[in-house]
Amino acid sequence: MSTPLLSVRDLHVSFKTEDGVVRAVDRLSFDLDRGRTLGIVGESGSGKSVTNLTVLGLHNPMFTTVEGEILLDGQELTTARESELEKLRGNKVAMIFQDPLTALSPYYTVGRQIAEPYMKHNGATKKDAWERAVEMLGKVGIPNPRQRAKDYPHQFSGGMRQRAMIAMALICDPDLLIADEPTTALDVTVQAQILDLLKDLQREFGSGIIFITHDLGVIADMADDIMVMYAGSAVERGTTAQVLRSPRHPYTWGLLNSMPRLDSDTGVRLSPILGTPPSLLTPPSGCRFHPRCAFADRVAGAGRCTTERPPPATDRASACHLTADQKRTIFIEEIKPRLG
Amino acid sequence: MLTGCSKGGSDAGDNKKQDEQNAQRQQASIKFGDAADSTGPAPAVPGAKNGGSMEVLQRDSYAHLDPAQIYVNDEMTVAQLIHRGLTGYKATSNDGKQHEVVGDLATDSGTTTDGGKTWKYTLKDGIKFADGTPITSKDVRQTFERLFAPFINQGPTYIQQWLADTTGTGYRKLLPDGPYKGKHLPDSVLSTPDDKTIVFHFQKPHPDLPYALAMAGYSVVSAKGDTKEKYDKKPVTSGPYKIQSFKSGKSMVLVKNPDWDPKTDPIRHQYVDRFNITFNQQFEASTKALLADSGPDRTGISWNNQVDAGNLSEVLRDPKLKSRVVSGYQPYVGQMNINMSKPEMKDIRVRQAIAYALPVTPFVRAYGGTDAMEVAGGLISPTVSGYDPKFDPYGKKKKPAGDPAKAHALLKAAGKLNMKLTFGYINTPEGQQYSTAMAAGLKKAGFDVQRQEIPAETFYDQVSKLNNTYDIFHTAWGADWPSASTVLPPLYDGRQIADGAANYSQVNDPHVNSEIDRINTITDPVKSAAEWEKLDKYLLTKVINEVPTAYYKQTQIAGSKVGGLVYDDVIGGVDPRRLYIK
Amino acid sequence: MGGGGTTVVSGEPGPKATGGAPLTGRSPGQLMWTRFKRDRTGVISAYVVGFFFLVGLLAPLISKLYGKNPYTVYADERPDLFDSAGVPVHPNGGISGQFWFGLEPGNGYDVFTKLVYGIRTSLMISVAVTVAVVVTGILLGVAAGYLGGRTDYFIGRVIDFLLAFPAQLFFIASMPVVVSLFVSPRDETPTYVRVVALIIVQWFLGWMGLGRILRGTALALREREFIEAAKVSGASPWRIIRKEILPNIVTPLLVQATYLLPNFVTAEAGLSYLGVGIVEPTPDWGQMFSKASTELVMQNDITYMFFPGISMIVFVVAFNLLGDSVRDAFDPKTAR
Amino acid sequence: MLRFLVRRIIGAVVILFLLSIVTFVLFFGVPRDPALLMCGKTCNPDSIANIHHVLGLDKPITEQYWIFLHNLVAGSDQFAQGPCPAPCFGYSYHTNDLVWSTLMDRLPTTVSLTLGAAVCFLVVGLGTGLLAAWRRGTLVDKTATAGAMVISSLQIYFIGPLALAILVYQTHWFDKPAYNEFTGDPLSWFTGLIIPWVVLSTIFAAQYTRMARSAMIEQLQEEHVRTARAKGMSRSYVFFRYAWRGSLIPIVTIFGIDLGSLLGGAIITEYTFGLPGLGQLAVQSVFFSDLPLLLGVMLFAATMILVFNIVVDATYAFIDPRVRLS
Repeated sequence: MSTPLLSVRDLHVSFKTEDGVVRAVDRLSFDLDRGRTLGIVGESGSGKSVTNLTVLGLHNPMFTTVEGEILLDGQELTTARESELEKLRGNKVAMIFQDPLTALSPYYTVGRQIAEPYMKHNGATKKDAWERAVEMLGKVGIPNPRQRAKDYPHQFSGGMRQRAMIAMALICDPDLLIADEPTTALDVTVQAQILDLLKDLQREFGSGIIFITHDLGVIADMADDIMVMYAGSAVERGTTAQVLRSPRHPYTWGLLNSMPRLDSDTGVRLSPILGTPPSLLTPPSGCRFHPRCAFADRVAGAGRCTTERPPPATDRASACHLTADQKRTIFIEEIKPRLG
Repeated sequence: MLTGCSKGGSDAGDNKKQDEQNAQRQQASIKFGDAADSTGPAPAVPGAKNGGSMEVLQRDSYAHLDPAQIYVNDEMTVAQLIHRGLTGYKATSNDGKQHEVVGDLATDSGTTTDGGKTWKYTLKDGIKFADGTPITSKDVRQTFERLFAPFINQGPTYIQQWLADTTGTGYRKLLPDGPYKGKHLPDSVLSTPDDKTIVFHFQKPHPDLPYALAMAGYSVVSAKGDTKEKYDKKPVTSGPYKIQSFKSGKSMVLVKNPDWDPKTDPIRHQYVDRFNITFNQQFEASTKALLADSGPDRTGISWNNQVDAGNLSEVLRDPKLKSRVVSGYQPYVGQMNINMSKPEMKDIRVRQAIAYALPVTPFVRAYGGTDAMEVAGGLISPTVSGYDPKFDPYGKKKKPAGDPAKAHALLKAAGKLNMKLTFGYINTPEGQQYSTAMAAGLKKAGFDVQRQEIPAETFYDQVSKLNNTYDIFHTAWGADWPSASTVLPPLYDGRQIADGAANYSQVNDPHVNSEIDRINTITDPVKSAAEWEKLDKYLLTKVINEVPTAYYKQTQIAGSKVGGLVYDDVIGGVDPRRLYIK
Repeated sequence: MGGGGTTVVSGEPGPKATGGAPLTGRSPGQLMWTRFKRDRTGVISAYVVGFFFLVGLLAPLISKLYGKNPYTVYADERPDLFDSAGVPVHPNGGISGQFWFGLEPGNGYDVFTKLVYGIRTSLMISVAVTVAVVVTGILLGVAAGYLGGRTDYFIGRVIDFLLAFPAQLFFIASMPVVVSLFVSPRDETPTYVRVVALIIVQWFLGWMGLGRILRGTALALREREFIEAAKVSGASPWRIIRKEILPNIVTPLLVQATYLLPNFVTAEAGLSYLGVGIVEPTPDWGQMFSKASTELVMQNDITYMFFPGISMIVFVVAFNLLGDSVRDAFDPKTAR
Repeated sequence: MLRFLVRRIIGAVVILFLLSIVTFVLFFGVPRDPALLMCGKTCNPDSIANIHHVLGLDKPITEQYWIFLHNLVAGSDQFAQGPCPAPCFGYSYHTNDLVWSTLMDRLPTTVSLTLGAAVCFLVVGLGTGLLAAWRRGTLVDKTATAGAMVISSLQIYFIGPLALAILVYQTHWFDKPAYNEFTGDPLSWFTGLIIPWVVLSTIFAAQYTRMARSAMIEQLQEEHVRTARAKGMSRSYVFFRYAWRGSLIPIVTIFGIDLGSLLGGAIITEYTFGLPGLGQLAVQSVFFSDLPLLLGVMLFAATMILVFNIVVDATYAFIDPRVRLS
């Protein structure tokens, strides 16, 4: 077995703010192999986006502290110099953002914005880069790409903009593609098209994909593996089938429980569990999830959840004090029936 | 650290010696010259040389060049070089203090046989306008007739009033359209029997006509070249210099007028080839440039700019500058008018109280201290015949800040303590400053002072309205010629009281009126000066309708290569006619 | 039983300031207050600003304790302290134990009391203008935004028109006119006339910015559910404006007002500086600047300039910092 | 574009028309009679009535206004002082000069003052603002931000006289500011205006520093800027291309407003330094109740404001492709 494409080990990310230190990512580890897709699921503020910005080195070094390892193809990124990171970004690692309207600059043509990284990383001339951009636009399914490349983002529809974003991300044939909720802002039919496009392109380019979403429906369609994040940490990891069929963390159960029965209203963001996400400034003691957890009282040893932090999730071992048996029984007896 | 500390005091000295100097200054009375005095050329200025061009730094551009519209100092100064009148002042000493009135275009200062009712003037030979045409009695007739036209509204009105025998602007009825619609003044008023002779016929004696004719406002206008309103920007000149170019607000160039014949002119010289006048030079700028004395500024001068208040004390006290600096009095006297038409002011004790209470220091202070203003005693300025330096009726020279105790007692005796006193003040920074301090002084004496601002540019029109609401207000009056006949009669003749007239205090005292009539008929200017001085004292001790505040002074500076620098008392500034380049 | 609960629409954090309907038990006002109290710069600024207002308010008391008033002409009372042009003869503008801030060149007023009273005059005028502008801004802005249609169009055009005015020039041109509307013939033009004129003139061209902002706010609020609900339930427009709209514009209003007030202070001082505002002997900040710009002062007594100058800088800086803090307290997302 | 311009110009003309009416009416509220001004030393009711007639002030106000409008558009030969070609504001009551040529005379002073200062404050202000944004959070940023905060709270009527007092009156290092024509003597043009430029641009520079910094910081938080970084563009490239481009809109807007109102007369600056520009002319025209001049200056100043409004809006189209002018 070769080294994984991306390997994150014991990552801690914290921000200094006026109100104190925010622990945005805590004890996070995961791997991603080439050609595979890792889905990261979690609520807003669970640290999924921060993790990926850190991979790209796009955090603000003035206010952010990063500890741990991020290895891309064996290269350590947390300590890499800015110039080295610049060479990687858009080249080896590319990113697709959630809202294609705000993620594209309104002041430059779509073609130019797509061509820029190609010029930068491949030293191509303006003309060559433009040709390549047009080609990429065609590849992501924009009709009449030579004409449309000259358009500005506001002249594109939402789906076309996301296609353009994808074209921009893939123009340098990246090894790793990070897609941060790429379909959330789109309507359902367009969403399906974009997902198909991503899958096709992954097949063609062979990239590893990190797919961030809070939509379990989407992730079921896209991901090979799933990591569920809560309050900056991974609470459960496994293959897509494992996590969706036999989830082992109360939080995952909550997520599944709140999924719409019919694949209709997937565009709506769901906050599946009672209560509000915890403040990362002053996180709850013990298990971060315990204030919202309906099963904390079943854990052996009274109040363990409020005092002791469960170990981070490893392969199929979720970050919960419930025993493996309890997890299985509760899921089968209490959760599954309600999923229908 | 230079910002935090200021040294204190403005270096303005207090000239205690002033009175002594003034005592020595026996204002020689002016005589009317005969044909011999009036014959050109003018006596040469010692050491004068021909040639060169002089830089003249002026603050205000000339708004008027038409003689009939000229009544302000700057324009009157330049008029000395470009315009000529029937008479003019000839300096009989080289210090600018002694003068006589002589014939300029006329052969003498005028002859009268009936005590000043009829005056006859004869034009010299060889006098020409700058366009080469000879000056005839026709031009003189045009000069006076056009004064009656409606568009002439800025200049002096003495002679018009004398001719029409009216006061105010009633004179316009004599010839409503001027000479422009074919009508002329009848021979009974102004006759020009031949090309050389002009005769003025007045109803009443006007022994001052030679003085009046010397005013720039009565300089000759070309009949042929009279372009009415447009004459104001492009006049036909007659003096030793003509206008080569004039850019309003920017610059003016004067060059020699070849048609001017020195033999016809007993007053003027033509030493300098060219005057380059630049406008918009503020006092500080011109002073600084002339002090620096480098480049073209070495031949630089300003005819009308004073040394600015900031540099004044330094300039006056630097012995090295002595030869480049001249100082003198302007013809103005500041005075606080007491509005005699107000019932509250009828009580002489109230007026006395005002006179004693009024601090004059605020006025002196506001205009730059004792270098620029001198506490006044009487109403007659040091430049006018009849000035008495010892006269000080209210003790202002000893107690310039007023005598509130004495005033308070007077007011109490009159039973008018806390009476309302409306003080109309001119709305300038200086006016605001001195009026507030004056009001504070008057308040101490027991007056309830109400200050009322009056916009600066209409100040005189407001206070000269008969039904104005002000009890007191400060004005300044300058003699039009160096005789108190242009001070006391216009200001204090009770029969002159009218809207817009200069009898601001609306004083109507029978004795004053009859004395004015009497002195006005005295044809000997020396004798009349003494009589005017007596009337001045009567007004200030018996009538008390005015409180004199200050005599205006000024100091001027020139570059080191400017010769013939003299402060002329009649012009009230540097005499431009005597200048030359060293 | 299970961990599932009802789904709550998250994302946009709900109506931001829904009047007195707090979600967490603390009203937006209280939240703002807590945030503000934590902001040290803001608190210090507030104290400084408060100090100025206190000085203005207590000016008569202060000068009574100090034993002088700003109207005494010391140049005539104490001629030994001045030369004939009215410049204090002692260095540093005549500062002494008796005259803490020295004496004013010219008539020799006491600078300390003059400054204290000057602050009083300037602040009084500016507060009045601010109040007038706020009231006008509310009336016209909310009317335009809420009523829409023709009213909105008309008010919008009026705002456009007034914004094209060369404001300062207009102030100068109209001050004498407005003053003349009040003048009584026999008495001194009372200070209040000039004060009122300054207020009117500045108000006339001062309300448009605020009006526009409030129009925008009202326009946005009009489309919101709770207003719709109020409309459906048959509330009168006046009631809706009073009960629903007004409480919701307090935030932009307070923020804008803190920015406006120092602007009015400096604008008023500018007019007095140009000689069309408050004139001698009424003490006024701007009038002191006008005095400070005379040649007499620039040449001889530079010390004098610093008293109005420094005090105004401190005031304006403090007020602007306060404005920033107020804004941040209401809207913590904005970048500093 | 053309339609946009035409529409905006028509709008501007309407506003100017209304403004001229307001000024006209305002002037007739002035408690001063321009005739008194022209009347000279020997004034009385007759001569005042006469001047009223000559100036046409005895006609009803509506007729006077109509004459004013007519002259403005078509010019007039009716003036005693001489012909008055369009745009004819008549002749000044005070100086008897043609108002239009007086305006054009004074314009170079104001333009020199404004443009010189604008160059200074744009370079210094934007430079400092960009630097502060680039080094956000550092000591440089904090110093620049605090300094700009204090300096932007300064007033010309304080630092102007202060600069004069120190540089001119106390140390005599500089001459009193004055306007000299550039074509006549470029050096004295420069030295004469240096103090006003510095004083005027100091305050503006501080304001532009604040503005540029906050605009840049706002832009740098935009998602498209993050996208650009994510595709490997360098920090400086993103800063100067992406963020700067977005910051231009607020900067251009404020700059247009500032330039327009300054070109109509930098009143306090010109007054403080005694520069004979439009601002000083405006003050004079008010103090002398010089209606033709006042109207001229007022309309000129308003025109400047309106023209720069249009220019700013037109500039948006170049900066931001989303804006279409119609």
